[in-house]
Amino acid sequence: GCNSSGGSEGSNGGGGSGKVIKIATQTPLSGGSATLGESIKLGAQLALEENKKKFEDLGYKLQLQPYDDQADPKKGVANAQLIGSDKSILGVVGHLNSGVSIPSSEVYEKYKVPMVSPANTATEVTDRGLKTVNRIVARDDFQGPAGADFAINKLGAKKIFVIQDKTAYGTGLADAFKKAAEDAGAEILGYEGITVGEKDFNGVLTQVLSKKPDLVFFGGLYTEGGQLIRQARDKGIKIPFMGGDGMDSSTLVEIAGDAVTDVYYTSVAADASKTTEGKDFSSKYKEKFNKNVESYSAYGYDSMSVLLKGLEAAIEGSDGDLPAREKVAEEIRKIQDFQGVVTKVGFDDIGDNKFAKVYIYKFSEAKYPGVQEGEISK
Amino acid sequence: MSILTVSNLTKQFGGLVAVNSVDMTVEKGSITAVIGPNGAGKTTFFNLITGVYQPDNGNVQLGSTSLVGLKPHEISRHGIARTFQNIRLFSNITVLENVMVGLHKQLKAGIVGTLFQTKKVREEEQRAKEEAYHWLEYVGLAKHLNEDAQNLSYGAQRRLEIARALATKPKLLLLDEPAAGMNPRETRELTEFIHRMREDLDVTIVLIEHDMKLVMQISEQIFVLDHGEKIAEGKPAEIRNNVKVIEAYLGKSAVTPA
Amino acid sequence: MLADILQSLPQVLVDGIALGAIYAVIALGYTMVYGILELINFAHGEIFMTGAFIGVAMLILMTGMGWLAAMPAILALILVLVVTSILTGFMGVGIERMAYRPLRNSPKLITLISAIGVSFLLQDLVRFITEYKRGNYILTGPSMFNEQFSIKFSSISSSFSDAFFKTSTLILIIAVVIMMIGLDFFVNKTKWGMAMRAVAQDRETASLMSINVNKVISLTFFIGSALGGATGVLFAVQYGTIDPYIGFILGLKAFTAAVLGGIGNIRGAMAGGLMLGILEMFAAANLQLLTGGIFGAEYKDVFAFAILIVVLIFKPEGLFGKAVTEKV
Amino acid sequence: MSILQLKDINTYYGGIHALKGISISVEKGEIVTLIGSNGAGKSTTLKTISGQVLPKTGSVIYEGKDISKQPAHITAQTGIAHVPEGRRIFPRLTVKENLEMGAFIVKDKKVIKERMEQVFDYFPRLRERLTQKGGTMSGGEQQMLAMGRALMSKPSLLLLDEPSMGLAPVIVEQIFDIISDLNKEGMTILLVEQNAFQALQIANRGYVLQTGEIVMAGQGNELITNESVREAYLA
Amino acid sequence: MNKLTSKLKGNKLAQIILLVLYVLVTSLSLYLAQASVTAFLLLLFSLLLLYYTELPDRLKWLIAGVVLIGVIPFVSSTGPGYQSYMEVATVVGIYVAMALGLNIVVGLAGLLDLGFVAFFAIGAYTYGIFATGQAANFMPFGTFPLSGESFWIFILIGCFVAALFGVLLGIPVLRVKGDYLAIVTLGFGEIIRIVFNNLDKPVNITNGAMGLASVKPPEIFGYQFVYPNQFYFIVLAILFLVILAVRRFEFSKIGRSWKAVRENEIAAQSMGIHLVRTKLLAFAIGASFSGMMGVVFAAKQTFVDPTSFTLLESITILVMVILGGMGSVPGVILGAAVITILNLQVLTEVTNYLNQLSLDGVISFPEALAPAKMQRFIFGAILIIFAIYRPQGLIPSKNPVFDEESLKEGSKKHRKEQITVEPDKGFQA
Ligand SMILES: Nc1ncnc2c1ncn2[C@@H]1O[C@H](COP(=O)(O)OP(=O)(O)OP(=O)(O)O)[C@@H](O)[C@H]1O
Ligand SMILES: Nc1ncnc2c1ncn2[C@@H]1O[C@H](COP(=O)(O)OP(=O)(O)OP(=O)(O)O)[C@@H](O)[C@H]1O
Ligand SMILES: CC(C)C[C@H](N)C(=O)O
Ligand SMILES: [Mg+2]
Ligand SMILES: [Mg+2]
Repeated sequence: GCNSSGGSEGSNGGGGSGKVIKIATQTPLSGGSATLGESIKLGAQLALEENKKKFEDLGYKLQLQPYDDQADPKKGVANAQLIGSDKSILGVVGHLNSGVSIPSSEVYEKYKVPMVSPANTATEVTDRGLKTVNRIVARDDFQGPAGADFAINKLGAKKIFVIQDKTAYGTGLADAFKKAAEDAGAEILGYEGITVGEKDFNGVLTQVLSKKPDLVFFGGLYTEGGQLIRQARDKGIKIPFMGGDGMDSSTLVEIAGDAVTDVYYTSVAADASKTTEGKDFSSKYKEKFNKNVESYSAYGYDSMSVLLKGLEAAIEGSDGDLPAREKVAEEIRKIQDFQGVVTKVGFDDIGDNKFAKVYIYKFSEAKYPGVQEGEISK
Repeated sequence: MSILTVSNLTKQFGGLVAVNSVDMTVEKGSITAVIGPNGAGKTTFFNLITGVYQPDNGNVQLGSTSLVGLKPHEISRHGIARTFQNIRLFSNITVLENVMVGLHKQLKAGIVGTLFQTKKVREEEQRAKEEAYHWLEYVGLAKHLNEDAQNLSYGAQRRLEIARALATKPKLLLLDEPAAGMNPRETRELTEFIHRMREDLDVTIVLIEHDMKLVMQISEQIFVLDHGEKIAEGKPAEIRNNVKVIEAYLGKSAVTPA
Repeated sequence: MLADILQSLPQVLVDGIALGAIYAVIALGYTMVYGILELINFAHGEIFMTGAFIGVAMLILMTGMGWLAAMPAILALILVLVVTSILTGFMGVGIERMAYRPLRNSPKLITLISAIGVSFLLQDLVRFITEYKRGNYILTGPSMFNEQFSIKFSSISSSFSDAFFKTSTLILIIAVVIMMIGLDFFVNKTKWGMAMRAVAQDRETASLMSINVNKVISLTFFIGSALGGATGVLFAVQYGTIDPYIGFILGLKAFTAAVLGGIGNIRGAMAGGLMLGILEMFAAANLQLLTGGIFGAEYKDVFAFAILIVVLIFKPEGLFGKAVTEKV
Repeated sequence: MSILQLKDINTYYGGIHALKGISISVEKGEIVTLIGSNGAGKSTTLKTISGQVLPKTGSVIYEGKDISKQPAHITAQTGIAHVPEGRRIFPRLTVKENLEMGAFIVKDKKVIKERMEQVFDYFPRLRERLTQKGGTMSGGEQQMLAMGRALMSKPSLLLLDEPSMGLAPVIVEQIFDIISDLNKEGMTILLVEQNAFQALQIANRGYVLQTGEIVMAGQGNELITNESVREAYLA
Repeated sequence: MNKLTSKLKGNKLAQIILLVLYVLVTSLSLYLAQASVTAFLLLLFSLLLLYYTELPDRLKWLIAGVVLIGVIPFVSSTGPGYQSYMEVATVVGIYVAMALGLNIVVGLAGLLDLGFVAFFAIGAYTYGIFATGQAANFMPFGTFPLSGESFWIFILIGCFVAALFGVLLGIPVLRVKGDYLAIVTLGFGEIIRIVFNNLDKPVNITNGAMGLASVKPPEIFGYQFVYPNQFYFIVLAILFLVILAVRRFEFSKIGRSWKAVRENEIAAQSMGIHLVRTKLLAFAIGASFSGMMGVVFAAKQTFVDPTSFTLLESITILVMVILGGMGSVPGVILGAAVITILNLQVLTEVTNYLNQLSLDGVISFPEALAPAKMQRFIFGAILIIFAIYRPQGLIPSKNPVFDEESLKEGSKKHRKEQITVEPDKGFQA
């Protein structure tokens, strides 16, 4: 088509000590999952600040530009427009929620702004084949089956009840799980939806009670998950529960209390405390922000690092000008073996990380994080 | 020739029979009064005629068409207009617009015409304004045309209700206590006005009123309701001397009017 | 299919009544304020939510000081209920003073805007305080009354299953019943109750009857908000976890319940609340069965709203509302 | 001694100057009537006395006390009962409850019962309709209820705003009889009427109001015979 | 100051000069200081000033047109803020149209509607389903997605489908009144949202919670509309038509019957107004504006999912109407603009700014009080303040003023036509 917005590259504010390059983060900084969103932002901030020096030497001034998507697609898109039209922004780290990523990335694609997601698992994020969209974590069609495999083969579940929260993420994960479980020969006794924001899930649990499955899988986030588990236990439902990366939060344990025992969850985030790089990162993070790392802090960090690596490559040969966004996106997609603090990164042709892994944890007491039970790579 | 024929009209509210088998015939072009004690069922009777309430039994006939089962707006289209005992104006719109609403059913503009403001629609609208203004002149409210209806004084509001009713070009006009809240002089003016309406507009008038001076002066026929039943009908002179009516309604003093 | 439904019915009823009881008391707050000011007090859900936070904060505090262990739990709960309802009661009075009273003679709907404003304000205020103090605004209280019971419906007839519930459910239901009976008595049998109804219908004339209108309105807000706050505490005990946004969804449902019962009508609010709770629970548990798997629990609100709409079509004044045919 | 005195009252509705320096006095045991055409300010005068609107300047002295800044509900407790224009009964309270509202400050149930009986003596129709909702009563019935409700507080000063409006002649007659009776029993009455002739007949004194000002005052029978009053209001 | 305003009053030339001067200054400052939100807002403010001038209506429209079509896009076009300003303006336009639609229902016809966003959703999904591959799931014929050229027809289709739903909603709803109506419409809104969220089974119509991605952008003669500055003109054109329509309806027989029904149903009926038809028409027309904008929204976002259509959204639109001034077209426009800009631009910009400051270590907030999190608080406070200080709305609705002289002439005709007796003095006290 006819690109009427292009035109004048214009002079950008900047000036002084080289051109300003901004990298945006877009995550929920307010609302229900602000803690996770904040942790991604802080992780990214850390990476950016560590790289400042390097870029200054190249003649650019790096700046972080955090946006709050409020976990709301509409807000995400509106912000994406702002990001797209700010010519000095050359990349985005985000989002937390696939539901926000999917529409926002349509805008990024339009403006050719590369995005690296530290947390999105929904298949549709990359399946649309957008040139600008990348992620460093595993997909739900990897995570779901991994969970199903574990549930059936390790836990011996034959009759499974699936509950999901009717969000883009919850549906995607639950569907993937369900399909894999069915393929593996398990019987799905029920497939039900709950409403986000509500606190009483006894209706659905009554169904669980009367159908007598030997495992319940929940596709959704920890707030509803914790409540669901707690109420199930109150009803005398003692069977194991399982969930996805949405359950990977200390708040789950807070909400569910002792009821959390015998709950399993798959996660796409590695436990940073397992490796020395991870430990270093955690202490740096703690020192700088006076906060403990959350599951996605390090992924925020790694996403930013990958992004900056691509940027660096794009800068080569741009003669002190701002590199074109397309170029940055291309360079990012080209990355094949980047070693981050928690994950190795190599993108395939649609932007998925070939080295992404799924981890399986179990709560055997009311303590976060759970005990790692398995680690699965492609 | 009779214009309104009511037969065996009955309405109950719970156990209370508000209107009980009432028969009534109103002559075309006449002025008729309905009187009776408070709670006798007069207003209810009007409500039954205008479709605000549905009768439990009986028939209301305007000319040769039965009005039973019709909605108020349909009855209005058949040519009956009314005023209300408790004034019901469109309080927050202007006096002129109140009357223009009365012209509603004569205006032909539809959605499309309105959207495109066709010449026809524009002309019609202009005519409507003029006609509404004319009715305001007719009742003496012309200078208030741009005021909100709610800001009019009580008497003026009553007049506006009449103007609005007249705008619908009724064959039959029902007035529910038009003189309430007016002082004797205003009442006298109203009396003249009602007469003039009949002359000018070729309209049949039925009114409910407690002001006996007005009723006796103006009406050709009087019906008396009590406890929902018709207890008397006749010419003013007859009613004035009807013992039942005196006892139930007029009281002793009315026998010797001031 | 019918057998399956019957089987789970006892459980559905118990859960439905518990949830419905909460709807019912919040609905009372809506109904009372509506009855007197014809205002949908959007902030009422937030008052409920604030009550829940105050209650949990107190419980946490008491646990910290070792009081909770030292006194019988039920006594602690009563103490918390009383203190919370007094606090939220005054809060309601304060809100009316500042945000509604100045608008008393303005168009009705503008007060709605003010109410929405108050609602947002409170959400963020509570969020801020909790987050500031605890680093996370999702608050989980000490667990209380968690003993589990079951009623052996199966011994009545084998077509029923047993119903499971916690002590807190029982406490919740008892407390709610007491509140409702008390309120019903107050409004219908006492002079101040009658004054409330009179003020609701015609403020100016009520003042001619020696009634201090402002006082009556304050009283109404006090009672409604106190009930709301107390329900918040009960909610927190029953469900364990609260966040600043619970007021919105619950308030919405409760308001629906109030309308279902006939808004402005106290008994209607109670009945509407219970009915909505049971309906929702029933739908969540059985829609899948009833529709052969086409619609599931996610349609429970559709089901509830559809019933609401149907009820209102046939009885536009709500279940308990009296059809007031306008005297013309 | 004057039970009520209005001194140079000015009352406004927003920008509308409704009462322009009105002075009125009512002696104990009198019936005083205010007449005047639509919008003259009669109702406003009563509202100013009962505290529903506050005068901008001037004072209302009731039994020696200035009550011009006193809110309506306090004034109502001191023995002034106001039967408002348009009746204003509580539509969704029953007849009985409406009457009870009239005796809101009375604590003693027995007293309330007694007074209710007295009201029924005046208005037997109300007894028949005890449980009917006020709003569904006919206009005349509502007027009776409104007066009955006011009597429930055993006022020493009764303000009546067009009590005959919309009533059947026989009831109007009754109402005026009742007003006279009440007065004979010692009640002071300030009566606003469009029905000037009848009002002046039972009144001791009368004031004529015109666009917010008192244009004439005098004995009841004087005013009836006054030429300009006849011209303007009696016709 | 007072002197100045009184001098200005009546002096049209001075008003024009000042206005033009104002537009010039703000335009220039926007042109020069590129990313200045303040300048942008000040420029928009000129439209409000324009409203308050005493210029003839036609001239006002002309000036507004010039500012909206020419000045604003042009002077903001050179800088990096361009697309984001256009985005804000586009969204404002969408909300203005919706608020105007709701204003018909609530402000003119007096029917409180808390589920209005449903019609927006219906419009959005109507286009979304057919402009993605989604329709292929249940349509046995045709090839999907339809091309972007179908967008233009879909504006009309969205308009009609929404209107149809407006009527469908209206039919059952008409029996209930007042706040009962509010809750029924709320229920309707929720039902629509939940159904859209779940209609991925048994047949996948809406793709459920995953939403519809990659909706085809509008296209005409091979020219694609992708960027906000392009959508700006689409929205502007529709908005122009909507305002025109609203104006015409408001002062027509139809508008009067809405107001009559709002003021007093029984009296309206006895004037021959068909209650049901009048209310349904209000629902349908109100809904149709939303439906059209829904289509635009879907095309602009290129993504539709149910989370855009929550109750909060309905409430926000209602806030725009009431805050702006119920029944007042300029008021509602202003209300919608203020709320949208506040939400989208001012609060975001302010929080971004504060965020930047705290990133740079200039100031520090306690975590919980981070500006990003206080948006609701600020919004709530603003609502209360507005409500208390402008209880009639920002621009209260005004009744039309008729010119008595011109009517006097015309009314003579009627006198001759119908009335034989000279009725002049008569019934006047
Ligand atoms: N909607 C209603 N519900 C119950 N009762 C009603 C209703 N409308 C009227 N009534 C009763 O029916 C009777 C007749 O009332 P109606 O209003 O017709 O009397 P009326 O003759 O007009 O009296 P008035 O002269 O006082 O206006 C009254 O007793 C009244 O209480
Ligand atoms: N609430 C109000 N707001 C504004 N103006 C009012 C209000 N009430 C009365 N007025 C105006 O004050 C003036 C006096 O009104 P008032 O009601 O006292 O007259 P009145 O003598 O009782 O007339 P009526 O015989 O019609 O009852 C009138 O011009 C009226 O329009
Ligand atoms: C935080 C996570 C639950 C996010 C989720 N993986 C998503 O894609 O939406
Ligand atoms: Mg009557
Ligand atoms: Mg008066």
